[in-house]
Amino acid sequence: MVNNASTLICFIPFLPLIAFAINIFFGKQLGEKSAWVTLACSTCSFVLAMLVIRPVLSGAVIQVNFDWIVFGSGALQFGFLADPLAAIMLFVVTCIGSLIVLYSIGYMHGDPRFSRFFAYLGLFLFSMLGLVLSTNLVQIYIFWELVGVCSYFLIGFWFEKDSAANAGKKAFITNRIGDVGFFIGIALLFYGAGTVNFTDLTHEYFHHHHQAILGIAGLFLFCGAIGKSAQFPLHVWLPDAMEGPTPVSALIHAATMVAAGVYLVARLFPLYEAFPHSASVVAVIGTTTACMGAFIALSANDIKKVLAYSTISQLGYMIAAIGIGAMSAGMFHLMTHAFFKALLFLGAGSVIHGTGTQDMREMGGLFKAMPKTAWTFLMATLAISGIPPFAGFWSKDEILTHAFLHHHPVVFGLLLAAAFLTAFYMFRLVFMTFFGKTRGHFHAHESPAVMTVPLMILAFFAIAAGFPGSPFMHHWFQAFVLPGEAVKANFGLMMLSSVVALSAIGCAYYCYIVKPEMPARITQAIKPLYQASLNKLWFDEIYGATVVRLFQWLAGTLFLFDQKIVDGAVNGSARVGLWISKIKNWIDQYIVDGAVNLVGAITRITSSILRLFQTGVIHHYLLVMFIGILMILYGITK
Amino acid sequence: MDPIASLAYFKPELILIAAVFVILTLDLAGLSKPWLGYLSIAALIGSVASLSGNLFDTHWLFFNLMIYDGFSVLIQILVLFMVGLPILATIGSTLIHERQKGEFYVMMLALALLLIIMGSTTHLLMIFLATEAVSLSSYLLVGSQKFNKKASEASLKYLLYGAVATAVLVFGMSLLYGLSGTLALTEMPIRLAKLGPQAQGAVLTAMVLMLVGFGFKISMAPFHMWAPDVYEGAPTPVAGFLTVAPKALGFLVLFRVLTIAFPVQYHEWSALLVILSMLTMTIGNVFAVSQNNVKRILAYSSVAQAGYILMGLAASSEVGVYAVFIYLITYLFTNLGAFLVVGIVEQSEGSNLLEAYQGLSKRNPFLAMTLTIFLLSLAGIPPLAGFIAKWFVFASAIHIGFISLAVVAAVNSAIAGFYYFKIVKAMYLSPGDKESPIRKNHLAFTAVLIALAGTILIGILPSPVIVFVQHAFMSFRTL
Amino acid sequence: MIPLHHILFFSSTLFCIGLFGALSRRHVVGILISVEIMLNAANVNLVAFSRWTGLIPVNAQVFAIFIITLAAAAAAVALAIVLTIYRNRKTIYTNEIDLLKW
Amino acid sequence: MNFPILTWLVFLPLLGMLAVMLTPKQNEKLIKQIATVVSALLFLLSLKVLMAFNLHDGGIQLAEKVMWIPQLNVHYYLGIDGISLPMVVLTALLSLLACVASYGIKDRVKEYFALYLLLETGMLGTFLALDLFLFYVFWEVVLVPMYFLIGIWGGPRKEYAAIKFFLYTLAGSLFMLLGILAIYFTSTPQTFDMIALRQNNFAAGFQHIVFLALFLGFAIKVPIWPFHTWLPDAHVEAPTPISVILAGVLLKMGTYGFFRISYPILPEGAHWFAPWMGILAAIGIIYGGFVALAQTDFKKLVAYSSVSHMGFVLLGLASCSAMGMNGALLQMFSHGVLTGALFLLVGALYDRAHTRDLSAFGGLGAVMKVYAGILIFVSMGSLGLPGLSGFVAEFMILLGTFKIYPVITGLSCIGILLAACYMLYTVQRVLLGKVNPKWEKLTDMTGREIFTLAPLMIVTLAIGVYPILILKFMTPAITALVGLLS
Repeated sequence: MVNNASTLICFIPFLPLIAFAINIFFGKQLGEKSAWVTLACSTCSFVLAMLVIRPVLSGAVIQVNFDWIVFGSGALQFGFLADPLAAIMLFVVTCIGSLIVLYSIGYMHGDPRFSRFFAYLGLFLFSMLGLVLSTNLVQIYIFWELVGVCSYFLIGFWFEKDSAANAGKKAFITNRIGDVGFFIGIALLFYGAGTVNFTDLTHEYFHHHHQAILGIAGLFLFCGAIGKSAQFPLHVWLPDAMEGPTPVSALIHAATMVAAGVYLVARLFPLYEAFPHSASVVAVIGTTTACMGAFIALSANDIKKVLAYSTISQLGYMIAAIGIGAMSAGMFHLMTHAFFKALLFLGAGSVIHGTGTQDMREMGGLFKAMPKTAWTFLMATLAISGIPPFAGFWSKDEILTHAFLHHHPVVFGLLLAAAFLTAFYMFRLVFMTFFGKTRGHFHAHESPAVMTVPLMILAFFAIAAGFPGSPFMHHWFQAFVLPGEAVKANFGLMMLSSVVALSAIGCAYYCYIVKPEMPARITQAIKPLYQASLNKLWFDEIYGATVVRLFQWLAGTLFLFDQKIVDGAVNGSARVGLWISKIKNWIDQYIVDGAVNLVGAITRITSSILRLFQTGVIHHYLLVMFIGILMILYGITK
Repeated sequence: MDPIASLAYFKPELILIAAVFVILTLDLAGLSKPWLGYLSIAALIGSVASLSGNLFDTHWLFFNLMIYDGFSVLIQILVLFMVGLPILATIGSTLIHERQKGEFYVMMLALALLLIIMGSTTHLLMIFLATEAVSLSSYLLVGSQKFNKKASEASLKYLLYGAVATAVLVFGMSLLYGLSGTLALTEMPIRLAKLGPQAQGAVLTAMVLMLVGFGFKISMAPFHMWAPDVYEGAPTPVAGFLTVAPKALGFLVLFRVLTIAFPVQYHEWSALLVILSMLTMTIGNVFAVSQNNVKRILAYSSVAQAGYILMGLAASSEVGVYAVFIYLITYLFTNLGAFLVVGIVEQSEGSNLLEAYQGLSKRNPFLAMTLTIFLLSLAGIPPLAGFIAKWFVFASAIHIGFISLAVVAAVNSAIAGFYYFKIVKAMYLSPGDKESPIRKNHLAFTAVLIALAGTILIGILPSPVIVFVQHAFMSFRTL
Repeated sequence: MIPLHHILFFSSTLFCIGLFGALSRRHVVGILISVEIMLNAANVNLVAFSRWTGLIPVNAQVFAIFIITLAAAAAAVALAIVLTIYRNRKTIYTNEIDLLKW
Repeated sequence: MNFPILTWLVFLPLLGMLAVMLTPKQNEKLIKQIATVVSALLFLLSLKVLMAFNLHDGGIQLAEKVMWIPQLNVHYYLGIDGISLPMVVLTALLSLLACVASYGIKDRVKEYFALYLLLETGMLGTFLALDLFLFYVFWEVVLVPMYFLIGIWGGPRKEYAAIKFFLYTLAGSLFMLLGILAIYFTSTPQTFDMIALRQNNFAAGFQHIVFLALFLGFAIKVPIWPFHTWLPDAHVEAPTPISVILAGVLLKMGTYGFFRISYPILPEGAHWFAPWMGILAAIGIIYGGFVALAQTDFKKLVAYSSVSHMGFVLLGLASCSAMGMNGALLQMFSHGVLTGALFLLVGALYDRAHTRDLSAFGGLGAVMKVYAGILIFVSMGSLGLPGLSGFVAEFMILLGTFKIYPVITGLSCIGILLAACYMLYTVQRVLLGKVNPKWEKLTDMTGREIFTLAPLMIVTLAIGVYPILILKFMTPAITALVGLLS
């Protein structure tokens, strides 16, 4: 069984790659049939993944290896590793991936680059599966970059739009910033620990090797996660990434790729466990992100932007969970979040598909027009808000419980506040979109079955995915991920979080259904706060002003994207950046180059001056000869 | 060896002497000019062919007034090319007036004879006689185009400068004679050694005064100022000849004088030559940069080349000696070849300015390519002869530890690349206004081909040349 | 007998006069005459030294004669060239003969 | 030894050149055929060498040694090892592709291909020579055809670019010549044999000075900051195939010199100067990246990116570690392939639009679909996307160097970031956004162009996915070299 699985495991990532190859080379001939190629491949991957997961469930660890780089006496091995962590991700990625491919058939119908889209999806699934199955940090880094580039392609899929092209570039480059740190972390670990294999980096290992350098390595490695999982302060790319087609947002920027950062931190959990200081940094970043995301989501009016900030916030939850030591809870939340957030995005996609707008202020009252979408959307919203017995409740509660029980009061408090905000803005979204009166001018219609069927399947998971980790199943999930971890259910806390969520829903109901004029009054009352939220805490602007100075030209271009909302001061600094870069170019042309040209020029000028000494008059020549003789005689006899 | 026995080793010279008279007579008798040219070349080949026996034995001839050693053999062979190639190129050329060609051949043959004698003597009197005679003939050759303003001016300058330089040389010789009491170089070291330290100043003064005379011959700075004017003004075949022949012999004589007569003063003259070498190459190269007359560029380049050769002389180690002679040999083919091409272009275009060379690559690809190869060789690009030469001079400087000299030479070589490529640029890169192909002159082309063959062959297979110089040096050392 | 250093002083003076003349004269023939003076300085030296230090005195005296002879030859060549110059340029002042320069 | 394959490799192009020169000027088709056949044969020969290569031998293989100038102890000594093999294959490959890409040359075809073939001889000779004298000869032989190829067939400022290239390199190589001579005279017995010279333990002070002299020669060729200013001019002005050769092969000659001469013969000097090389490398990487970012000329951008990428090679060299040096060698290969491809792409665009001004383009992704795909692929390779060769090389370099110079390496990582910035910015300016109506009529890639690019893409992908393909050839030789260094 295990041998069999170790053969099968190799096929899982490569099936989508085949789909990519077929679509990229024969996409033109295939037309819209190309979608089915990708769908078939991803479904096969899903089936294979299930076959591989089965032995893992019974405690086996499946691994295959081969040499990838050799140097001097050493070698770097690559391979595939399926252990509990990987198994969860494998399930999530193949399952959601297949559903979203199916959904996309409807969503992308009629797009001129239809086959290209499914090619990219195949490439992404390949990269993502390679990432989750990685055996070591180097391999994960490689696939890490590959998913990044897929994300770049897919964000900029409608590249004729400048905003899409810019968003893709912004995503890639922001991620690269994190990746530089990630790389340094790998290098530090490579030389500090002598290995980058996950199977070697165990709890026991760090118990015996407790050098400070490894702790620092942990911090640098976390940089990668910050970039990829859109954590503070590198979260700015994710909202912009919503320029991509909605299925992409669902798959890459909600369910799977952005979770890779969490997955990485979970993978390195032994490291953070051994270095509490590094872990506390992780926790702080996670908590900050969770609150910040939720805060900004409050005021967003673009349906996808709300979800994007919500994703940021939820990822912060997961990161914070691992930071405070609740790795299994973090992974649990990752899984449940993947399902309900994918559902939310797909639902939002369905709404956009049906209405043609993304602005919530133009929506309203869609419940009747799009009942399937609305119902599934509502379930996902309940899940994310943490209403029992939906999936999100169990996982979120698990994190809060851990924070409370392990004496992280600040984290607990902040996460609880974030939970309140989450429920509030999610129901604000639901109320503004599906309830009340239609404010825009369109004729909404329900989406076709290829789109609604995935919604329903995901809705099922949004309810059911929480049970494996619930007390009803004796926290089976947690035991599977991290055997030996004692998990206790705390009913008091469960009550508390439910109450918080329900009260948030109540507030939202009051503000957006009962007294629709309330929000305007509130924003008037707390204008600075509202402005802060509306302007996303001015992150883009601050980066515009600082990163410009650091990365000169780069920021100047990033900046053009945000032209609408910038003021003159920032514009000025962008110009400074341009100037610096021009000066550098100038230095190259006139100073470095000039120095050499100067040598040439001096030679030429000297030559043209000196040649005048050749007067053509013979007694001048003789005089030179005479002086020469005298000087030589003087020199030689001295 | 007494004169009668000496004659056995004097055959080449005798053949040349006979040829001079025969050709002069035939010219008067009205034989057609081309035939005179062929005869001259035949005489030159005959003179080299008459070399026999073990070439590298050393003999003293004519009561020790002359020496027959490897270097003199080397010179005899070189003279064949130095004199033969310009003659060959002149036969069909209009650069020398047809009426004057007879005299020209005779003068060249006489010069060949004088050069050989200059190269095979270690006696002050003979040195003086040969040097002065070579100079006088050269003045006449330069001025032979008597209706050409530039040529006559060049010859006048050459004459006046040469006369003063010779006077200084002779004065130096007289002082040296006074100090040593002998005119034979070989006896000098012993005699000079007896003088004691207080006379060293006088010895050095004599040496420096002689250096002026030879410095004039080899166009060493600061005694080079005549060179650009004369080379520019002289008829091109003559200019080519002047840049290689008197210079080569000047170096040989200077080498003989310094190493035979002044081995004790090695440190002084070596240090002096290092400085003069740097000065010479720098002046030559820097002045050449802003020129736009190809002949004048080559003239300054030949000044610079003298600087490189001086590097070998300054080192004067075994490698240094090889460097000097290998440089001279390769330089002979390369520089002469360049001047021959310049002559062909001048004959067709009537100008030596860079503009005349624009578009040459289209008008006559062969000429453009050969001139490029000669220039590349002058710049020291492998696998051409000039590279081997440059290799040796650099090697001699590095070997003896003259690092600064080597560095200066390296920088200079880079500067030189600039002006050589000015000509290349004109030929290949700049479009020319004329499209008409340049008329072929088979004899001149043959001469160019010979020079080209020498340039390439020595570059690829330098061994025979090195071996020859090695043997010459061995026979010289057994002195 | 006249001591050697007197003669040396004389010849050196002669040489310097010649050199000065060669440097200062503008007339070609003047320069040529100055060169002759320099050569004669060398001749004086040779003859004088042959009396005092020469191993084989006659060598130097022969040398002197050769110098005189070659000086004559040189003068012949020089005058020929001066004639062509005059024919071409109508001047024999060196400062006016500067077609070739720079 | 019965079949002197390396000699054929070096002199086959020379025979081709003679054949071209004997062909009448008007018969351009035949001339192109000769050049192509010769280049193709050359590539096949290089593959044959690849087959004959013994993977487990870190030393010299297939050596051919004949006395050339006995008086100087100069040998005609050719041989190949794991360091030169990738370079030879790269040279042969790029020569063939650039030859095909040269079909577009209209003017003075005969001269072009004659010089081109001479250039091939020079390049292969440089990589195969194991005698310092011979090495120098081939090194200089490369210069001359390059001068003409840039100077005659180049862009508007070709004359300036050509002479600048020539003088820079000439000046550098003259100092290299001095260094070679110093090595020769100091060695016992006096020899130019690069392999035998490894046995000499030169005095430390001597090694330092000579290393500097050689460094100057190689640095200008690479080019290492601040000797790089000839490069943008030469690359921009040169015709496309020549840019390919220039960036793909000629720059590698410089770093190859470190591998072949400086490091094994002067290990002490290498250790002494390595930190400075590291610093220069970091400056080059960052500087090149920033300047590339500021460019609006596509070709100039690629040229400056070369400065940055070659900085990585230097960084790997500076590490003196097995992984870093392996990476450096791999980067040489990878950069050759990728930059070659980039120049071909720039050329393809220029042929159609007659401008290289990046700000003039936009939206070509919708017009030239195949071109867009290839450009994105190559850009990704150039910015170090995993799965393509550039990443493996840069990864190995940075990882290998990190242990020795953590700060320098950390700073150099900015270079990776910058690469992403300027490559993506370029892709955006060319391919993305709205179509400029001016370019709506542009045709997509022709079969010939795809033929020249496809092999490069395949190679870069193959190495990126499975680097052992090429590393297995390099590793034994690098291990031996590192052994000499310690």
